[in-house]
Amino acid sequence: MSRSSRSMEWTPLLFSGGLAFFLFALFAVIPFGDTAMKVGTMIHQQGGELGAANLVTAVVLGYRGLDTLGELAILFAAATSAGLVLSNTRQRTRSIKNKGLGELFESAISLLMPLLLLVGVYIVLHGHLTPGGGFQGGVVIAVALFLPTLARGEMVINHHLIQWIEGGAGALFILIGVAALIQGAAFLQPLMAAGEVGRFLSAGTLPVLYLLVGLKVGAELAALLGHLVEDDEPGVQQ
Amino acid sequence: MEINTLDLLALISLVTVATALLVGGQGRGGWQLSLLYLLQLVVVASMVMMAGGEGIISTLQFSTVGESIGWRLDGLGLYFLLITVGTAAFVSFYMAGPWGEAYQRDGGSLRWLQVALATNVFTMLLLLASGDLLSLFIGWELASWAAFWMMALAGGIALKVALRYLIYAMVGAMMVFALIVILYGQAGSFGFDEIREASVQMERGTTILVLLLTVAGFGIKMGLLPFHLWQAPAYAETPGPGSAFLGAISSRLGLFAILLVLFRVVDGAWIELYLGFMNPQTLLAWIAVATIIFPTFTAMRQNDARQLLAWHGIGQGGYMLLGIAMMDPLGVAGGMLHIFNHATYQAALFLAVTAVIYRTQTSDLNHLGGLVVRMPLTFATMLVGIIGLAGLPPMNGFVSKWLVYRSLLEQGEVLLFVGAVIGTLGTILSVYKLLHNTFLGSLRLEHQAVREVPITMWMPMILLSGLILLTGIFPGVPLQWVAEAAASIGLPMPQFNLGGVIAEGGSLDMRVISGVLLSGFAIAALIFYGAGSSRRVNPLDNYAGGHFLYASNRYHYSNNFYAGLMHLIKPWYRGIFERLEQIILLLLAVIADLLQGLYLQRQPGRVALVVLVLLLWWSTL
Amino acid sequence: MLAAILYVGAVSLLVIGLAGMLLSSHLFRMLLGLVIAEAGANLLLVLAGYRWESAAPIWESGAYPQLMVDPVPQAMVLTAIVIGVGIQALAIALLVRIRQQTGSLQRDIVREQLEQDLDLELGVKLPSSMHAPSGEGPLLSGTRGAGNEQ
Amino acid sequence: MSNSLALVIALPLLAAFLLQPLAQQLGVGREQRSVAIQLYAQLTIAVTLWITLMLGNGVEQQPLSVMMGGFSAPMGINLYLDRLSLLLLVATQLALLLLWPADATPRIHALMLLLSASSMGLALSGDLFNLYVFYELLAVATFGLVAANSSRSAPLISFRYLLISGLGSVLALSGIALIYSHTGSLNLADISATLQHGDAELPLAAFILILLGIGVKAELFAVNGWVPEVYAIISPRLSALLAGVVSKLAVVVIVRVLLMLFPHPEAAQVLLVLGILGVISGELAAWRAQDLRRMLAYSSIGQLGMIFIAFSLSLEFGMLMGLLLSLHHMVVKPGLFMLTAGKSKRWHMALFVLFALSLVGVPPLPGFWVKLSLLTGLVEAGGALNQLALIVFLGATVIEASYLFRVLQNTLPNPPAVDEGHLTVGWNGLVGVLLGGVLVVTTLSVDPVLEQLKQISSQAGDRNLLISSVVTPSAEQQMVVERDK
Repeated sequence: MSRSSRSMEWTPLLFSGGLAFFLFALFAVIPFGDTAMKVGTMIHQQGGELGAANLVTAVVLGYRGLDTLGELAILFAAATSAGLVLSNTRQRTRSIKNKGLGELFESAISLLMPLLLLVGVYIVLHGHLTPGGGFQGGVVIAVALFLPTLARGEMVINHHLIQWIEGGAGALFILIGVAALIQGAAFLQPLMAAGEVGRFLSAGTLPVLYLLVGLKVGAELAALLGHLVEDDEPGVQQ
Repeated sequence: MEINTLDLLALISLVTVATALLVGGQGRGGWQLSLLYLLQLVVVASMVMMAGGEGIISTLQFSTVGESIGWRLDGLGLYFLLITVGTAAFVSFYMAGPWGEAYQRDGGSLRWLQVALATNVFTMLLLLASGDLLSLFIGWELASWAAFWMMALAGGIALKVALRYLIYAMVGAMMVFALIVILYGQAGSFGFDEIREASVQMERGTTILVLLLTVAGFGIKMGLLPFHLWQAPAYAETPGPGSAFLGAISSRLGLFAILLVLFRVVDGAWIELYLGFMNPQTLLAWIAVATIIFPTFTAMRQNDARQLLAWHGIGQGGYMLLGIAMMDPLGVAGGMLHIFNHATYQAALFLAVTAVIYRTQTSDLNHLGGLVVRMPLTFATMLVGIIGLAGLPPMNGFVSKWLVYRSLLEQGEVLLFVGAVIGTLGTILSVYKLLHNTFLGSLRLEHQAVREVPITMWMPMILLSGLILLTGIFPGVPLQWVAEAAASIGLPMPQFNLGGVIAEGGSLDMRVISGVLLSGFAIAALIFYGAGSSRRVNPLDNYAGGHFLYASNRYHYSNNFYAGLMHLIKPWYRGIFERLEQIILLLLAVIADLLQGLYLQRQPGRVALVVLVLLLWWSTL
Repeated sequence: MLAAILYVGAVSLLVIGLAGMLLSSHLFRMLLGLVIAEAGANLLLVLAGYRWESAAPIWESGAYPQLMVDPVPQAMVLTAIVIGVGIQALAIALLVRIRQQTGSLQRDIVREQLEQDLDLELGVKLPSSMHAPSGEGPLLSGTRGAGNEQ
Repeated sequence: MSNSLALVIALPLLAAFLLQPLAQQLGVGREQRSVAIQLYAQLTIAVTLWITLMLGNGVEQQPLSVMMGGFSAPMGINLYLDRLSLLLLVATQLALLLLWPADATPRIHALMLLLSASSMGLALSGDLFNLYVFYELLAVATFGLVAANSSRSAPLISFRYLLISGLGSVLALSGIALIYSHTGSLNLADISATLQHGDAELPLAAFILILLGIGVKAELFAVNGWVPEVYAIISPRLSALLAGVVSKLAVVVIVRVLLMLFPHPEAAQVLLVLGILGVISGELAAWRAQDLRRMLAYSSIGQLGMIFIAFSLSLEFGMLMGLLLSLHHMVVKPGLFMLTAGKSKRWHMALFVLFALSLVGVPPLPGFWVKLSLLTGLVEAGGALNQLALIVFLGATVIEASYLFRVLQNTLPNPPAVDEGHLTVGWNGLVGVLLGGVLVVTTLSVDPVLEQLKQISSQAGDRNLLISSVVTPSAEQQMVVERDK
């Protein structure tokens, strides 16, 4: 990089400073901790309408279910795009060249992996009761699935299966929404009785939805990580 | 529904376009087109006979986007239309024969040329018959684009110069667009009468703006200084007779529109307006004089016959505006009459040059000469044409120029008069160059086998020559049409009769002048032939400075004609307008590259950040 | 005071990320800048839902807390984070590919490569500079050849 | 019945999720499989089109607001179908059907389906954050489609696009945070009702942030650095789709947000200034561009600038003019892009000239009537800013004519980087002819079209109608009562 272009670097810095000033000035106007909590209050008042002990879950899967669907679609789009990018002209060398991390890690991971899976599934299943849920649990599941790949340096990711999981979970999510539609209710309207708040079997279809979200997130992330690992071959240049 | 003559004319014009599409490509088959143009001419002539009053209102009226669009042909439009259709008839007849076949052999498409011609005529009809500002603009745009099409047909360099025309024309069209929406804003309507009513109360600033937009917007098409650069190259590169058509009438449309807007659409109060240094009338006159002088002397510098003629076309436009700007009876008559006269001799000259190109494949004045012995009819046409262009009796150009000069002197505008005379001087010098370098001197070896052009080509030329002479001797006929045109926009006209104008300070009767002149010629011819002392020799049978001349060293110096004069002019003429155009474009290009640089940044987020911070700053102010 | 600290923190994260994105000359670091900026924006979103002396919006001992923080921004942030993750993963995939192709992630190097590739693909004559483009303006040149001599 | 509006978004998503597994199950040959998948995808779009048309019947009188999940207005997410979104929706669906990529891999079909779903979501959603989500979905799908291009520079171009877009989403998210803190709501109609009274400063800043965020897709000045690069490499069909339709969706989202949330003159001024900058920079850059693709890309920036200028004018008039310009551009720009594919033929040139003439505004083509109405309106409105806009419009037209017709000099360019096979070149040409036909038909029926658009824009510009049809008065009152307790 030439000297002259270096000397131009002060503009972004200056304007970043300006941006910081203006943003801070803007947010300083807002009464912190006492914002207009209009919708939040309404949801609070509606109380256990959906039967979810965790109100965030009620928002994520109930009130703003369409957002969640969109977000699943984004993950799906990202995974598909990444697959497209990396498989585009890749030489068909699917084997991974690294030698693994050694005996110690392999053993540790084979111990850790079931535990991680368990934790992941627990977080997913209790999403409607406690902080956590499909995304968080899904990430843990993805990591659990991915660790052996890192440690052993060999493929355990079955892309075929993952495609089925990601596609199927997403499709089921929509189909549950459509099921409500068929019953004459609105799209994505929670079905089944809300049940008693706080119980494991409560909140109608919300736990099911969260399970699907968990599966899908786990599958997508595993697929993404898999794609990246498979393709990380610095030697391949055109 | 009753169809009146205007509808009939439009219909025939459309049929002409369709016919051109069908049979325009067949060389001789294209004569049907000439017939159709003749038919149009007959209709127009019948309208001229019955003209007067309100004009002919087309039964075709639209109402779109809440505005009504209508067409009406009155004296002014009729006058221009007569010239348009007449020229088209000559030109299409000229094209249809052997010239067209040769054109197609060279890879041109005669069909599209014919279609373009017919489209031009139709769009001009739309423009000339416009009944409100909206139809005026529509006609204006369509005519501009049709002209572009005709210019660009040949491709290559022609397309390049046509694109240059396009940009000038678009600048003009956008000014006109601004003009019509401003006038609309004043009156709430596009109708002429409504706007005239509203324009009485126009503010001073608005009036000046309207004047400026009218003269500049329409003036671009007319080639008024400083917007003239596009015209000569564009017309010169238009294929063959097409240049005759465009040169004869296309750029006059600008004048038509200026007349229409300034005298018909807008109230005449603008004439008294004082702009701080002079009144608009004087300013127009000075622009006109500048338009006479600069292009005329540029024409003199040209070494290509078509370029030379095309540059003259710009200069002659100046005479028309100059005459009309005087706004007295003689000036108006002269300026308006010059439109017709110019169309006739310009068409004749372009056709003659096209004939020369047809036979010799070149229009380079440095590579021609002596063709008079091979192409006498073409020579005769060009002779008549340049006499008309130079404004000498007994051709029609003399009449109109005389009227303009007369008006200038009567108004006491001595400086303007001197300017116009300088222009005429340049005209005479340069048209002589044209005639001399093409037809006089010794014939070139490579042109020994050249023959006269076929009848389909020389006939229109001779007919046009006859027209130039006849309307020169009997200017009363076209003056009758001019009178109708002037009446329809409320301009004054002098008394006139068949032979010329009856004015207080001294009348002009071309019958007398021509009679005297022709008898002089007759006497000279009698002496020349009667004395019988002349001897016919071979042009090569000649000697100079004691040397005998052979075919290889020619006694005909056409190369670098007027070298001494050019040397004199050179310090005064550095192509300032060309430079100006270059500078503007360069500036624009620099700005454009800077702006494009915004999109080519290595880190495009920078612009976003800067804009964001500036906007936030502005919002918190 | 707490508000000031929190807002300053969030805004700083956002701006530091943006500045990093604009200043660094390595593509991966540009991406990291984006990640940091996103974190800042997410933080701003969460702060929008904070209430003084409130509990988490979770059913506890038979009722939702009387004073609880706004659950909606939390749900939104959850969504925003996942969206961010997806985009970052895709970005890394793109970076892997760029590195395979050009052997570098230096901004200026790849940018030059990009310009050349584009010009080649689109048929722009290569040694052309901005001052002599192949698609020259019709007004800028060529009119002289038409015999319009000065 | 009206609830099934959600299917317009859900069906393409469902189809996208299931596409890859299904494609794997298809045991037939590669070619047949490709055809089958394309048919499957396009059929999905066709079904959404059918649903849209079926539901669109009644919106002439009363806009349709459908709640997701059956919750009441400010709590849940609503989809809002008025005549404007109906028009956009149908245009999008038709464009998708016409411009669907042929001979693509299953992944590309899936991404196209996601793009479709997000476009429809953008046209319909009545919730600020939901708009953001669909907007991001659109972005990610586009990154993938750009990167999938076989061009060597595709990944880098996609990455640069991603960075700009990421920058935009950070800004938009901060803007949403501001708005949410201020109003405690995300529903557009609800926010609109809240913000009707009150000071302007905070909402204005939020508008600027959201504007620059969403403006990325709308090719708004300052965040449109991606445009020339991306359009230079993607296939003509995708260019046509992105420049013609998707950018208009983003514009309409901006206008919705502007009209509904921030009815302050300052917000319109921001739009005007950025629009003018876009026109000037885009048109001049196009004038200096050296190849057809990038020339059209820059020119599209310029035209979107014009659209922004039009929308920034007074509410009723600006809405109509912006809509007119948008629709015109929606027909012409894809047409021009379609003609960049394949070898140039005589009729290609003729069609190119037709589109160019309309873009420049030559009577009697529709472009002329749009410009005429706009300019007369500007003069009638008066004021310095409007006069500036008038001058910018006229100047831009001259430059447009200059570069568009310069193309005739070199005739149409070489085939693009992506060779779409022999059959599909014919299809591209066919779409071009179809769009040309639309232009001609519109020329012949200017008045009825204008009448329709007038009604559409007057409905879309009615804030009170939006508020009353989304937030039911009873719910509003009920809430107030409960809050008072």
